[in-house]
Amino acid sequence: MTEKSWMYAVLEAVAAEMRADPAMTWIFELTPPVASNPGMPVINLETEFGRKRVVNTGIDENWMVQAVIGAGLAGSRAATYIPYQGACMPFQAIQNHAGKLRHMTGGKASLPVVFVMEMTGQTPGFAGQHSDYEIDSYYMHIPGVRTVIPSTPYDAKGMMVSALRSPDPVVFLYPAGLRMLSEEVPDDQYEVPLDKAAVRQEGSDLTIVGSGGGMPDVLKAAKRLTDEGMSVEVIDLRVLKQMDTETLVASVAKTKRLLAVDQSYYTLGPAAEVVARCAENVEGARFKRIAFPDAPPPASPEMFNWMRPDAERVYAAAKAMV
Amino acid sequence: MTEKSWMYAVLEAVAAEMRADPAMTWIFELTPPVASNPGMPVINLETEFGRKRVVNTGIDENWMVQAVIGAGLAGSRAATYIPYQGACMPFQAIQNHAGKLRHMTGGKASLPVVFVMEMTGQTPGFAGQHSDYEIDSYYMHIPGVRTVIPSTPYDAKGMMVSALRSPDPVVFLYPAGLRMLSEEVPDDQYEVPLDKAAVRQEGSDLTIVGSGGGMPDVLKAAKRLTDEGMSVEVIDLRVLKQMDTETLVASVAKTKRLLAVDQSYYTLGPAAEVVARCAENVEGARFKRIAFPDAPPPASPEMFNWMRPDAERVYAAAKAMV
Amino acid sequence: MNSTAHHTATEEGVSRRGFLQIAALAGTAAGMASRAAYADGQIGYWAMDLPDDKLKGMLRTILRIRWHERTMADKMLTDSNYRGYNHFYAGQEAVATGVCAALRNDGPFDQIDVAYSTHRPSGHALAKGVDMKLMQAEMDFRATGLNGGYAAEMHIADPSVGFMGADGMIGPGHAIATGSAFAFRARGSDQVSVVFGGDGTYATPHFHSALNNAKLLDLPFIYVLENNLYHQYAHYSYSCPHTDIADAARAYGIPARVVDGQDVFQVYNAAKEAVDRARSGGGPTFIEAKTYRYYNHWGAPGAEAGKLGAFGYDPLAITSFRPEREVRAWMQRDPVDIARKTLIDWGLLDAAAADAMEEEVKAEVTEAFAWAAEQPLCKPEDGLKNVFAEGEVIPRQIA
Amino acid sequence: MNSTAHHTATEEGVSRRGFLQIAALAGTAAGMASRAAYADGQIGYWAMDLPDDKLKGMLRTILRIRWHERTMADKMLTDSNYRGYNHFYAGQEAVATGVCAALRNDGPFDQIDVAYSTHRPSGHALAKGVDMKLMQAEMDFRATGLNGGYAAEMHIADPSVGFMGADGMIGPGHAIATGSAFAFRARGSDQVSVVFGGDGTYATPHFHSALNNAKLLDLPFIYVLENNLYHQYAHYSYSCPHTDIADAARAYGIPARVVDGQDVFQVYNAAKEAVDRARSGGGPTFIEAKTYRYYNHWGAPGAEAGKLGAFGYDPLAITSFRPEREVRAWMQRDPVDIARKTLIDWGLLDAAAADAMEEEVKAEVTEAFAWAAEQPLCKPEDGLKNVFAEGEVIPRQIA
Ligand SMILES: Cc1ncc(C[n+]2csc(CCOP(=O)(O)OP(=O)(O)O)c2C)c(N)n1
Ligand SMILES: Cc1ncc(C[n+]2csc(CCOP(=O)(O)OP(=O)(O)O)c2C)c(N)n1
Ligand SMILES: [Mg+2]
Ligand SMILES: [Mg+2]
Repeated sequence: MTEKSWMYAVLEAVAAEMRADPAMTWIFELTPPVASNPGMPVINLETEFGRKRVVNTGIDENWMVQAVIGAGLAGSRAATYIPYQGACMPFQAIQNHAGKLRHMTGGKASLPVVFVMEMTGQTPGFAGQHSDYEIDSYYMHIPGVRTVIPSTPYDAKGMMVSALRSPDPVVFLYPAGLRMLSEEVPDDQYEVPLDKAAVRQEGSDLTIVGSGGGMPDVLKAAKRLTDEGMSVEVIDLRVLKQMDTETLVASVAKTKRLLAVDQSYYTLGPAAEVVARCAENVEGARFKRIAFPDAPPPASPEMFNWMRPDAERVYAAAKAMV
Repeated sequence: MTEKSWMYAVLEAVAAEMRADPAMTWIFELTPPVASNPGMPVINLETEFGRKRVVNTGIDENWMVQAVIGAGLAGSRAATYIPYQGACMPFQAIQNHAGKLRHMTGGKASLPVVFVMEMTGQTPGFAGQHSDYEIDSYYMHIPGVRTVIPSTPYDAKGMMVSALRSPDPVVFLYPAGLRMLSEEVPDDQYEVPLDKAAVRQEGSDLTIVGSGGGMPDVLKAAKRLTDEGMSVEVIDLRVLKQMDTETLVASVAKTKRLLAVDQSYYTLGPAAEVVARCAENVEGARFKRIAFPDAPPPASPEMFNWMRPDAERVYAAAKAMV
Repeated sequence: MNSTAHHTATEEGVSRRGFLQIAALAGTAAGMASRAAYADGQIGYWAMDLPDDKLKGMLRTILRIRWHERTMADKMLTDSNYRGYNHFYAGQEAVATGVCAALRNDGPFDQIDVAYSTHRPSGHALAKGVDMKLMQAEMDFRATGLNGGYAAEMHIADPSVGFMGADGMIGPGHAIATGSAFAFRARGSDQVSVVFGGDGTYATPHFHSALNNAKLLDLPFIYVLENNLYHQYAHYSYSCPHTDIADAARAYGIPARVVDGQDVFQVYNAAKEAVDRARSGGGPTFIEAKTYRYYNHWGAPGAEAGKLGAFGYDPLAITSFRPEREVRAWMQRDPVDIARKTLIDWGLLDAAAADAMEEEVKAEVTEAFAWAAEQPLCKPEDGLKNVFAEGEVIPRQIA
Repeated sequence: MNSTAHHTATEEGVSRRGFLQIAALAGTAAGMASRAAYADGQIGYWAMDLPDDKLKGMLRTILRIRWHERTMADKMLTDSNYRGYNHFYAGQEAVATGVCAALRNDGPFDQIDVAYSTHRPSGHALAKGVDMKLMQAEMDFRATGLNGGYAAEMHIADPSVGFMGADGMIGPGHAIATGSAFAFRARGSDQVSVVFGGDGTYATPHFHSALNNAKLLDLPFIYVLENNLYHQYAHYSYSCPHTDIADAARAYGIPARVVDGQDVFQVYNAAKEAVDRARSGGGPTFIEAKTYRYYNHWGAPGAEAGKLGAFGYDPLAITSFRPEREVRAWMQRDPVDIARKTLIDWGLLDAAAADAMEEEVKAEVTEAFAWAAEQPLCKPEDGLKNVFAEGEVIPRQIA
């Protein structure tokens, strides 16, 4: 057990699976599968497993995803790391092929594959195409893929192990804004389920639901609210498809107040689904969402930072509800 | 004023705009821009405007959309008709370019373009990739495009005129299941706004919200409910982005019961946004969604028809609520 | 030399080449073979060396595909209870047959070659070894069909024979097929991945992705482009600046052949060369088969029960029809006739034996359709299965 | 012949060709021009015929780009208040300059040529005529910047000079640029659409789409591929099987040229030929300019204030660095030097005049940075504007 970064924890999971399965492959483009961590051996999939299994391609994310689909159909476990700039290039291949093949073939096709989809670090200054945080929604509506969005290194490793071992295709969202997070992560392989939300903090006055890159801000706001005496329940979605309705509904049935927070755009962000599921199942509760406005992220840090639903915004929204 | 089909009404709008603007272009692939209607002249954009302006391309929907973006940036109004099979091929171009260019350039780029996106006819038997009804969600989360989904020939013509005259890029969803609908449609050009839902029927017991290809079933169910004495308010969304919150909230504030119906998959279908907006703004109401389950459409008519939220399902859901 | 004598000879292992020397003496060997059969001087005439049963098996496969097509067309035109639809393959049978004859079609899944198909899959499926009865039940939406009624024509798949599936989309299949080839190379297998695609695939962005990556990574990948001159209702010159699409592949440094797609043996020769190259680590090959479909793009409009082919009006074409004379001209060079005549020339069978084979095939097809029609329909609730490997999704259409 | 005399001659309209005859007598005309300048025998040496001010303007443009780059690098390395970032273009200046010199850069929007840029846009922008001050304010996120602070480097755009915009994505820009060319042809305009792209664009699916459709529709489209050998941290041989990417374009039947991207006049010659072809309805052209960037992919890691170029360590490269010797070797063939020496050879200016021009440019750049730094920051709420042509979106981050 050592304190590890998100990426180190994830590549540790991948390397162990690749050692155990000589057929497994990894395709990357500009992000070499390399990670280091103080006191730990450097992980470098390319040098460890060689260029037949670990391939550095040209700028063609659509091919990367389709190659992984083809490898999976041929019986090889396979994964690819798609940089955020290309995260919607392979959209059709996941929507119309990966997500449908098992069902369309009446169960004859199996896709033991993982698409690691980087999400931007939401770095101010990069503007429209490099600071956006929107792909959670697109990849959440697709049936037949398990879309997950771990927000801690521990979950990231455990969910990567589960994803690689799953016979279902997994869209593994990596909010790159979390790259600096680190925490204690076991050295051995372990699984975190691909269908359970996590209750990060229990409480009875208000349920706050967030996910992925938004979690640090949600937790920060919750801490401040708790310090001020509010009893806040915090849920980290972790899984977008299939969303864990039970955990959400149980919480809102208790607190009767739901604040759902998205870093994604407001319209049809994951929070819309969170609110809708709870509204269908809990009567007499109050509901509120905050999210990035329905506008692309502008370059100027002044504009961009003002538009993010950050800890301050979460805090204010919670205060307005309780 | 003549009774016209959906496609005739739409191409009538397009032809008139192209006559008035010699720079305007149309790109198609397998669906020639041709329509006929009893007692009316045949419309054929290709023969009327020639192959320099009206182009039949190869199977490359991504290029078709990008070509239209480039034409728009160069100052030419342009439109393309994307067949349903290719409706997600150009997803990235609309998501990362069409929808963002005006904002990313601080208003310097203008895109007076229309992407007609065919949605399947949901014909039973065609299975996974040819009977699905899912793109409304994908194109609804994108900021900066106006995503509309007219459900009648009258609205289709009027919204096409507005779309072609709009300086904003418009994703114009065409649920091909409506191709047999016809109604009285004026011969002259007229505009239907790109930001207003339509109240199809007023009532006080229950609000039913539907859109696009689902409207005929919603109206059929509403008629039966009305005949049986229920006072049903029916709203046709018409516009997915930007969604007309006001009309929705006013209705639910009155009826205190909302049934939102999607032909799209349940998770993060447009109905999630409908419920979420109303739940945020109306207290003490009851909410329910029905939708296609989170599964691709199977081929067998027995399975497929059972899974569709048809008039019977809408009726039953309404009865369960009131 | 009569067919019985010949049959015995084959069983005794007389090679095709050996036989041909005899046939050549009789002066008929190449007489009725297709015009273009020897056109490409560099290509080895591998079919000559095949055992008789393999050669006759190719004719039988062509006939099986053909009669499946014709029976289906007749069903669609005459039986109002019949619900299946089809993208007809008739006219192109020699391509699927010649290619699959060069592949490894049985054995454990991790040793067989795989083939990816298109929206026009029935010929590829039968050639690759898919069971006709199961396939037909699937096309008729039956619970006991090949894919339990989930797939119907456009998504039939049977990985157990390496038939990786039809695909209703144009483009992605090619890139996906390179992914299987990538997996084979990564795990040190000598399997080969083949994709069938039409001339319509040329314009797709995936064309570039598939060829470029196959070349860069030297993948055991074979792109079989069936150039039947039309993508839906547009001639391929609307979407492609090349006369031979093979030239586009050559630009990547990929060996490419243009073959007469109506002559199964010429197709086989090119496929055999490609498979040998791929298995030995020599990388990808592109084969362009010039061919033609006898029916319209989809379904049976313009066809007549009991007759082969469809002419003229197709409501889906709206404004553009293939010239009837073009269809009839291509039907003069029919893959069934060419294969049959070649085998008769070569003395493998006589007309009577060929007729007998055709009758056997017809009976088999009739039986397959009859069997399929008796199969149970699907249970509605099963639509919620197979979304994920385990469990079912929730019936959200129900309040 | 001294520079003053020459200056007068130009004002009097002596053509370049005329001047060259004199220069040739002096035996120096081609002496110092780049090695490859005349390599492609078929290409006309159009630059010879240009008026002096145009030729000197090219040197000035190169210098403006170069000093903008250097000043920016120094700012990033020394001024902690400076917030701009950059994908440096230094080393490639001759490409943008030579191409844009062949374009129509002012006039009404419906008559000028358009150029689409990349994630590495500053050189293209300045060469196309974008105002340096406004651009610099934009790069520094100012409300009065070229794009009001919404764009910053990766999305700067100024349609009024035909600079259609930087684009942070690799691939789509090329297809979009063909769309503008399509519009020009459809409306009967003689405008030309140019796209700049790196070697990295070759592997994108859009490469095929752009070239195929440009050829099929004979579009007035020019693809300028700046092959600087690397896409991010990978050599182009990782993504492309060709030595000359131009060969890929030739396969479509598109005329293609490989030029020395360090020699502005050679680039100009190829561009002039391409523009003439496009304007006269002759269709697309592909130009591959072999070139090199002096800095790392992004930002200024490895650079030193006051010095040109960056060597070695780049944290983003993780495991793969460009060899320092390769960088230094390319810096020996610097586009500034080549342009300057050629013009001196040709007698357009002497070293003193060239130095004076460089000083003028430096002053201009310094002033642009100073002006930009004084501009107001953006108002946060303005982020809600410009989503649609009219109105604002709702601030959903606020409860
Ligand atoms: C991405 C995509 N766009 C459009 C279609 C509609 N479509 C189905 S088949 C077809 C033509 C295919 O032509 P070709 O590849 O030549 O095959 P053929 O039908 O001739 O066998 C088209 C355009 C599709 N299936 N997928
Ligand atoms: C679709 C997409 N994938 C990945 C990236 C990340 N990316 C930014 S620049 C770049 C390399 C581009 O190389 P090249 O085209 O040669 O241009 P250069 O940087 O050399 O000027 C990459 C991969 C991107 N911007 N877009
Ligand atoms: Mg075809
Ligand atoms: Mg490069």
